[in-house]
Amino acid sequence: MKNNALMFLTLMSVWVLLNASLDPTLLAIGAGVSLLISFAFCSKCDVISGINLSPKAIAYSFMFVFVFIGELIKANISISKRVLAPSLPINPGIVQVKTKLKSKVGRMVLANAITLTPGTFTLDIKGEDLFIHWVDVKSTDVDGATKEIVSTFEKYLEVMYG
Amino acid sequence: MDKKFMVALLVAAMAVILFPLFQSFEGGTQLSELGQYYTQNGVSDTGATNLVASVVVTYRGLDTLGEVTILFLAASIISFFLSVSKDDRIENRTVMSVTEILSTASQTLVPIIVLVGAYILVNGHLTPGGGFQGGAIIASGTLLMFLANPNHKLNHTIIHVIESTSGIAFVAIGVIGVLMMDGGFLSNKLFDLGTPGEVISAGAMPLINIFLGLKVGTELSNVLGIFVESQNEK
Amino acid sequence: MLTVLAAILGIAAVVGAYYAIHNEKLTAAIIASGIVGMVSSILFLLLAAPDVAMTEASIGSALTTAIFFFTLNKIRQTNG
Amino acid sequence: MGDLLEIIGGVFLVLGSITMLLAAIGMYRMPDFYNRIQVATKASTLGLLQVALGVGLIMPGWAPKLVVLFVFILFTNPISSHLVARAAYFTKVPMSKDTKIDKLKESISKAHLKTVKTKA
Repeated sequence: MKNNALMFLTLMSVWVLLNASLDPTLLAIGAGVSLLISFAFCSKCDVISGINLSPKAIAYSFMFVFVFIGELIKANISISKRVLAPSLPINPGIVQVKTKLKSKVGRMVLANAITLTPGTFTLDIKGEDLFIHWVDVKSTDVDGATKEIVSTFEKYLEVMYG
Repeated sequence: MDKKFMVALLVAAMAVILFPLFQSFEGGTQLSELGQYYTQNGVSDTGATNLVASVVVTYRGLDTLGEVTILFLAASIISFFLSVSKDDRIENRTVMSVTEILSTASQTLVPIIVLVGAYILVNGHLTPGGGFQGGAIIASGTLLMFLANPNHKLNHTIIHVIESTSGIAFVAIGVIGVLMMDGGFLSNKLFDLGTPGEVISAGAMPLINIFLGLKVGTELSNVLGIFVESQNEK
Repeated sequence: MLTVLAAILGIAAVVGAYYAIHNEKLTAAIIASGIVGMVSSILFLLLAAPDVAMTEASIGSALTTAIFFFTLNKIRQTNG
Repeated sequence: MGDLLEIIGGVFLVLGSITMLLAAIGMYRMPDFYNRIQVATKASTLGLLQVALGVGLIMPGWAPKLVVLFVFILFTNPISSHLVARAAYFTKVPMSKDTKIDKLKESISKAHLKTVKTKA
């Protein structure tokens, strides 16, 4: 039930943003459609329930967004340096890292964040093991790679999704 | 005769035939008579700001009915040839496991894609879009559902009910237009035309768009479902 | 400018179609035909037909590609 | 005010295009598929976001729709690239000779193939 309610709220906000108006008729139609979809397509969904809605978690979400955007820009600067350097300094490899996150959403966000940040790319995920293609391998063992890649985001995501 | 030479000869002949046409082409400097009528009277006739939708749904509504019929026929033929009876299904199938990321993300993405489809349906008479477009987007949401879970069971009963109901409703609106109003088939003077640009306007057009979209969406989803299920045949 | 862009996209569509017909690998051919759908959807958008572009994008490049892949898989199953 | 917004929006559009150009150069220069998709994903995501931001500044009326687009791009782009790369790995697309280590190969097993009940 909580899942359906959260899904309804998400869909409703998407609807309002898409229409860009607060016309009561549109809102009523949107509410009907969102209600229908949230019950028809969300019978088993446990995605949104993983989100922690405490004030601390919300504050951490904002911090995460800023950290993430910073990392995204850094990623592009480093990758453009690599691409434009005549010698093409790459040192690729696939490493294994471990995450402490238990919820599925948390792991998904972590995998996406890793994909979009400097030189790392989530190739496969199996439970708590992530296999990451790294353009510039700095450490080949699990702990070292985990420290390099995962820990930047994990401390925020742990609070957000538990 | 060399085959390539024949092809080249054919292409050259086509070029010679088409060149005068190409040379005399002047681009669309002036609208045709019909186009002029639509652009001048479209909004006041139908109350819809999206002219394309008003042509598709109202002026040439009968053609749209034909298109929907063709789609229905295609879906029926596919389900006739490809549907797998319960006895023919294999017990167990070995498949590549779907990554956790996709199955998690699809739970939020599928509802949002379907919502966008609904948005395009509802606003079909105001902004670019309409029944076919919204239906196709809803069906692509179904496709994502199948990609995330290849063994998802589509509820065929509900889909058939929605499909038949919306099809009947679509034809019913058309027939009511003929019987009660002077507008002819699929007349949208069934309801008040309202102010162009508002959600509830353009007479019966939003309703027709929604039924059309539901029909197209469920039909395409059904086709996809049959294709996926036919993978499990012995 | 628009003409140049439209010409480039049209050439891309033709090349994609040629590739789709003449490729030995069926999977590559299917992907190429999906690319044709995508390119022509952008072309429709440039020619001021967003309605058609929307339909083409979802049907031409998503649904038909997927259905082709399902069919290919089925053919491979039945042929062993 | 409107002029200023338009100029900033234009700057973002140009930045986005440059990012995309870098993605294209990277696609050309990188040695194997996995490195290419790395460059393509990051640069195309940031490039698209910059272009969307630029459009939002030039056309403030479109801003709400662009917010949806933002979130959608951030969600779907990495996921689709992940899927493509994963499919490539399991269909054995070759890696460049420089690749130092492949931990996934060691752990790859029958766990990736699962048997599912298909009979209703």
